[in-house]
Amino acid sequence: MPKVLKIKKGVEEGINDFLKFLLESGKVKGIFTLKKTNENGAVSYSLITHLDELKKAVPLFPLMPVNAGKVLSAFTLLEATKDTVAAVLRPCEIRSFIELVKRFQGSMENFLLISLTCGGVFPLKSAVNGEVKKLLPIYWESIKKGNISSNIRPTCQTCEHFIPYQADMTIAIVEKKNTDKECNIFLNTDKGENFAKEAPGDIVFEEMDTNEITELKNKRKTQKKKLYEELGIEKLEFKTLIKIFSACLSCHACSHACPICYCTLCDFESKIFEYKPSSYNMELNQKGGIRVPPGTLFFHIGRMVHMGVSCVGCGMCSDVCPVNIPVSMIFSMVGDSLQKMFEYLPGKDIEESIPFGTFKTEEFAEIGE
Amino acid sequence: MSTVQNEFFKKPKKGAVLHAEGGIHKAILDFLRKSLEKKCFDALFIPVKVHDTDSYVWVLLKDKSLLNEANPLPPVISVQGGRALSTLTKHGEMNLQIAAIMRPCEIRAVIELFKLKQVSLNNITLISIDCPGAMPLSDYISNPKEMAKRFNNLFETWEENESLRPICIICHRFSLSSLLPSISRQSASVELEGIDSPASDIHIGLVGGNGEKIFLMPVSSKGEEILEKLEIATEDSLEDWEIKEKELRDKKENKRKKILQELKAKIEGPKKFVAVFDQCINCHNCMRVCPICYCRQCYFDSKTLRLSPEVYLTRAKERKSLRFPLDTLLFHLGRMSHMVLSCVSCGVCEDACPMNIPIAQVFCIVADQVQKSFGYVPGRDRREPPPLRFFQEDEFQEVEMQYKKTISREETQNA
Amino acid sequence: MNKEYNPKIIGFLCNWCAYTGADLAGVSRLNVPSSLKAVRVMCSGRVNPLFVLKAFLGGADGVIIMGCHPGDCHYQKGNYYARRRFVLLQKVFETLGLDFERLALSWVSASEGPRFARVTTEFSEKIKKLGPNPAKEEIFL
Amino acid sequence: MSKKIGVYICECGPNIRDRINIDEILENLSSIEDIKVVKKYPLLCSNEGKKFLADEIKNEELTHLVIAACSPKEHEITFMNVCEKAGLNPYLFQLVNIREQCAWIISNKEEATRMATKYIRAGINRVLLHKPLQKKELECNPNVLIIGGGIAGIEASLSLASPERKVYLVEKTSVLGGKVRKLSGLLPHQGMDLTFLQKKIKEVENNENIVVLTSSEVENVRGFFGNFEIVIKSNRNDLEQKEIKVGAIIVATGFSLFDPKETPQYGYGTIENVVNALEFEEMIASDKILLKNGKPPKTVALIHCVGRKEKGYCSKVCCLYSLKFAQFLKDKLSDVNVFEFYSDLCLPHKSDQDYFEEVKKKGVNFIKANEIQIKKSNSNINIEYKTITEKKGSLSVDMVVLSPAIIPAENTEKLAKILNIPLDETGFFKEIHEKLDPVSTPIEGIYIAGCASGPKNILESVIQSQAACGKILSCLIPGKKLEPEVRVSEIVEEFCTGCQTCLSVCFYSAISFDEFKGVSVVNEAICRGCGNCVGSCPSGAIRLKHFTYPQLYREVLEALR
Repeated sequence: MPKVLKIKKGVEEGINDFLKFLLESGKVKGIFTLKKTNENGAVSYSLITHLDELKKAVPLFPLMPVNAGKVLSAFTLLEATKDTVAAVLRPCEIRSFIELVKRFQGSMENFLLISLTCGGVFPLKSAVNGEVKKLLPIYWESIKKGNISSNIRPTCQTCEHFIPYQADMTIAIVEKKNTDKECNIFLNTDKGENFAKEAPGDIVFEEMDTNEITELKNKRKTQKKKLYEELGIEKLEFKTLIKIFSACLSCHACSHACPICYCTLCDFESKIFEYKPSSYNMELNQKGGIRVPPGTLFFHIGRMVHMGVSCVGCGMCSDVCPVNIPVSMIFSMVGDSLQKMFEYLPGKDIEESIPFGTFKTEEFAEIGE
Repeated sequence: MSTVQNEFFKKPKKGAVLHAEGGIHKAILDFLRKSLEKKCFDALFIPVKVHDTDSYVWVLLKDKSLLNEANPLPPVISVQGGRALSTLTKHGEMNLQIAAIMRPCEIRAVIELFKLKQVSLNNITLISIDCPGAMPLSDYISNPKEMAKRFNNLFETWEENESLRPICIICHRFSLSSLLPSISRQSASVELEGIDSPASDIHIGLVGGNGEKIFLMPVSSKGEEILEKLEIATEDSLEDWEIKEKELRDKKENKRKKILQELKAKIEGPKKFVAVFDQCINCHNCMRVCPICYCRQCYFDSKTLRLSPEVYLTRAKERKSLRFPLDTLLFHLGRMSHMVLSCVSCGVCEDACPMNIPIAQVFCIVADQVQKSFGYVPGRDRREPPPLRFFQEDEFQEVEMQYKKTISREETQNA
Repeated sequence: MNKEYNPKIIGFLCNWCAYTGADLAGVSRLNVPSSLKAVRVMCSGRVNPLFVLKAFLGGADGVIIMGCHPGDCHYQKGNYYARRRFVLLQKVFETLGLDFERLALSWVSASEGPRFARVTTEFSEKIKKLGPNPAKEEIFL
Repeated sequence: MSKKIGVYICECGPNIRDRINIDEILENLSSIEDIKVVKKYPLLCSNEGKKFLADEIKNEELTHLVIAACSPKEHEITFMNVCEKAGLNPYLFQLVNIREQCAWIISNKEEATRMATKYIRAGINRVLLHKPLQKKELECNPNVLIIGGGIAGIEASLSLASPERKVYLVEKTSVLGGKVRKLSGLLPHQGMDLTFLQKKIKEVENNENIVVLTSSEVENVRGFFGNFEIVIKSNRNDLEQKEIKVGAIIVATGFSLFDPKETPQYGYGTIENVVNALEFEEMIASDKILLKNGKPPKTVALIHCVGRKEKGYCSKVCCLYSLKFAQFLKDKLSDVNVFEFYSDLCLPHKSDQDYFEEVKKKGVNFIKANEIQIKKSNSNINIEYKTITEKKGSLSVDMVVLSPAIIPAENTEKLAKILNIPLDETGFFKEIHEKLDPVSTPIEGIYIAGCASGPKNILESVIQSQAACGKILSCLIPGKKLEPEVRVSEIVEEFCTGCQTCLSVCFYSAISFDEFKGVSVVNEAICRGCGNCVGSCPSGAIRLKHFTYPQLYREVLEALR
């Protein structure tokens, strides 16, 4: 039976106490977590090293200003951190961090990974007009009821991987009804246990409430179907694709917000894919017209080919799209089918090698015969 | 150094007044269609509506039937025309004569990119239009029909309209005047022989036409030739347009002064300035949609800025906490220093910002100041070199530190 | 579909097996559809999915990758990777509702001239049935 | 300098002339810019043809050459040589195949002509993107490392060693001779004499060009064909290490014997007087065929195929040496009964059949049996078995000789890792092709000989080591430089993100990672130019020379015209 650190306080207060303990006790030198940046509810990731600043920390705040996996990668790109640092991440953020580490874009050494059973986050836009503040109470209400909170990002509404995979600790949220009375932190690893020693609250043995979780999973499954239909992507075809991406500015914001797109210079922004006059001429003669900048669909499908197997469906791409293309929904849909095919769940296991780096001689034998 | 002169030369006194029964859009498209038929051009570069959607994309077209869905002046700026034209021509021109029709701010971006060798204009004829502004991209996306309606009303009244983008409300370069070289070109380095170097070749005036007529005027000699070839007589007076344009410009300039003042007050001082950007998530969209930011790989995205975890931790310890992603402000200020002299205030950066940071307006304030002090109006003149490409020995001496005297005094003391 | 329609098919042929097999088909004067335009690569593993995608969006009615039979790769294992990348792209196509039947992968050894002729003919016929690639006309790609 | 392309269409006798309208093509092409000349010629691969081309290149001062003729498989090299002689970089040339894959497969002449035009246009547009590639020359080290001092290794050392070629013979035991040295003798019908081995070992020891390193093992191998760097560790003490440089490696690590203990039904190790073949060989050699109690055996059972089922392959040599044992027993001990329990007889060589008959005549009993169970019964050993006709039988003997399967030598896996060469499913080293290329491995410059690649008799082992030597002697010639492939991959450093995907897909370990720069690096001497890394790189940071993206995509574009 798993060990749980139980703090007799509301979950938000409780986790802050725990973080305070980590920093005070000197068990960690710094804490990566969300911090208020202003009063209308904008938050940003910060590496907090001092208790005063920790007061402004809002680890569970339902916004994702940037995928923290990308942040941790930037933090450890040159080398692993020598001092221990705690990081509070959402499951999809840990997964993207792991995918990046697999690609040598960072190191997990000396990190204490704290995650939560994730209730999803609101679209970034809702932080702009302070709307998010109004939404918060509703959010926690619906989480207590084990429902999908309305107004959270479509991607989150349909996410089935809200239980973290490789976290040392998991803050129980979605499957706990009494989040406003107690804060339950599951200690998944020995590392987690060590760090929880002498922490406020008491260690108990408790199972995670699996029914609640499976229930929510199912709710999200059904929501997925619903949203696919609403967006008209459940049954795609060439014409609909053109339609969906018609508004694309080829600003490539999606790929730059994507934690998996780690390339220094994206293949699709390199000189090699820039049209030369001859290519324009040819296409113009063939079709009588050509869209400029060209290659919108090529970029998006090409990007799927590059990162689809590792897409964790974190939803950042949709959040930053200036023309509201449901990028994330489409990419995670493609990602799902690719990942099923390769029996690969991105970010689940650091040991599992990326489908491109390996193969099985016996697989897909029917193809090519 | 002397400030910008507001007189312009070679502003066409006469042009062709075309009647627009079917609305100005139709009139413009008819003109363009004709120019294709008469083989003045082999192809047009113009925004076209993607079939059964409300999105406009730039299309290089030969096939006239595509003109039916084209819109020379769509309600929004999706991709900035300058950026579009540079993707089309940066690797050299095609063996085609192309006419590109754009908003003034887009034309000016084209000219800046032309100076930066990102656009080739050899086979390109630039046609500019009076611009009533554009709708915010996100508003349009969420409610295209309504926004389109509001936009089209503008053509009669030309009254500024709150649903326009803020940057458009204060735009005083909506017409030809911003596309003509000034007499005192502030360049020592270029010789002025045959100074036929306006930004656009043909201009289409709409102001003062009340949506019933359009004013077609040749600007460059190239433009003249084309109109001749089209057998369009340019004998009509342009007075209606001229007067209304001037009137509107003055009105807008006043408004602009007022609003910029208020805005300035809002952002001045480090605290306020930081507050403006504190929501920035470092997505760099502003840079990616910006026509002037033409670098394949932005310096601020390059890994050269990466440091080791220790450095970050020490930095964090010094200020009790360190925000990630890092250096958001460095990025904006850095980008500013790179492109602000060429900033044409087209506002696409603001349109693209997922956090609704009034970035175009902030850049506009700075651009105003900097460009004034260099007497530079980006994109008004094909031959005017970017200010940092040359210098004059006697300029800006006022900024030099006056240390000589003090030193000499000490010297005398020592003596 | 009218008889005249002769699809445009791109074939990426690996130098050691498929390309030699194709030559053999020629030497033995077999009938190979004129719709196929062969592009020689050293190994099917060289074929980046983006090639295929670009060819497809460029208006190719069909794209076929041909390499050595599994286990016979001149470079040991290249074709296994080729296969992975192929199924990946095919899956993406399938999920996006693009006709993935326009993409094919086939193993042809240096001695299999007849197989080369058969595979290419069958594929060409299949493409004819599918008709022209919609991407050919589309200007808003 | 402006480009001057020469396009030459070969009529190939009637082959192309009759099936393609060459003149029409010449017509179409002449319009293309950059083209200096377009000509046809009866037979370009003929000596006159080659001379004609050479002159054209010189006189027309061509910068690029396109030849439309047969398959590159036929004459690419031929024409590349012509270019080189005529002073044109051979990689600024493109051979367009309008014969095999055009003229010969399309019966309709118009169609074929259209197709040919397309191919040639593609060729022209491609060649414009070609870069001149420079041949590289590598100094190579003629010395050879031979791993394993058995008969195969010894044979190889002797055939390779010469004043300008040092041979390093590494043997992990303290003596040379391998398993053969343990044998009592060869097969009688092959001439019993084993002293040849001693002679050869002497020769090796006296040969100043052979460095014998006994009680040593290969610890690490770096480099590539022509330039391997080897670390050899003494297994007497770990600190004793030796660095040597060689150009090629022969793996002759031989075999081990299957341990009959794994198949308890044979009672090996538990029942007295149950011995394995090698132990019995020693008995014969020392001329002491005795039971534990010192008495000579009265009834001896020779059991074949011990571990064959478990291993799944026939070990080839057991049948014959079991016959040898039988003959020995019969000759040395009067009134001994010998029983051969076999399941299939393997008598591969021409003289073997007679030998078998001869032994049979001596009164040896052959029992085709399976499901053999060996049990202790008071003073004797009891053998229960089932004949192929499912008849149960049992037999009481006082000595049992087992013929265990031949299995890979221990540490074979470790060595395979060190050398980066594959093993097959049976655990032996894998040849590139069992029949057509039996001594080569995927790694150029590393060869296998003898039982390292599977059960073999002495004859076959010797043949193999001589074959391996042949390979080496023919390509690793002292003083001669190596010309590695030039159409190889190269990393574009500014695009490389350091994800190291390429490392994981390269079978030749030609790519390494530069920790300092944080980018991958291709060792052009090892790279074979398959381009698998290019296909795998998401950042487009790898370029395969002569098969670059623009070059290939150009061909695709032309095809879609």
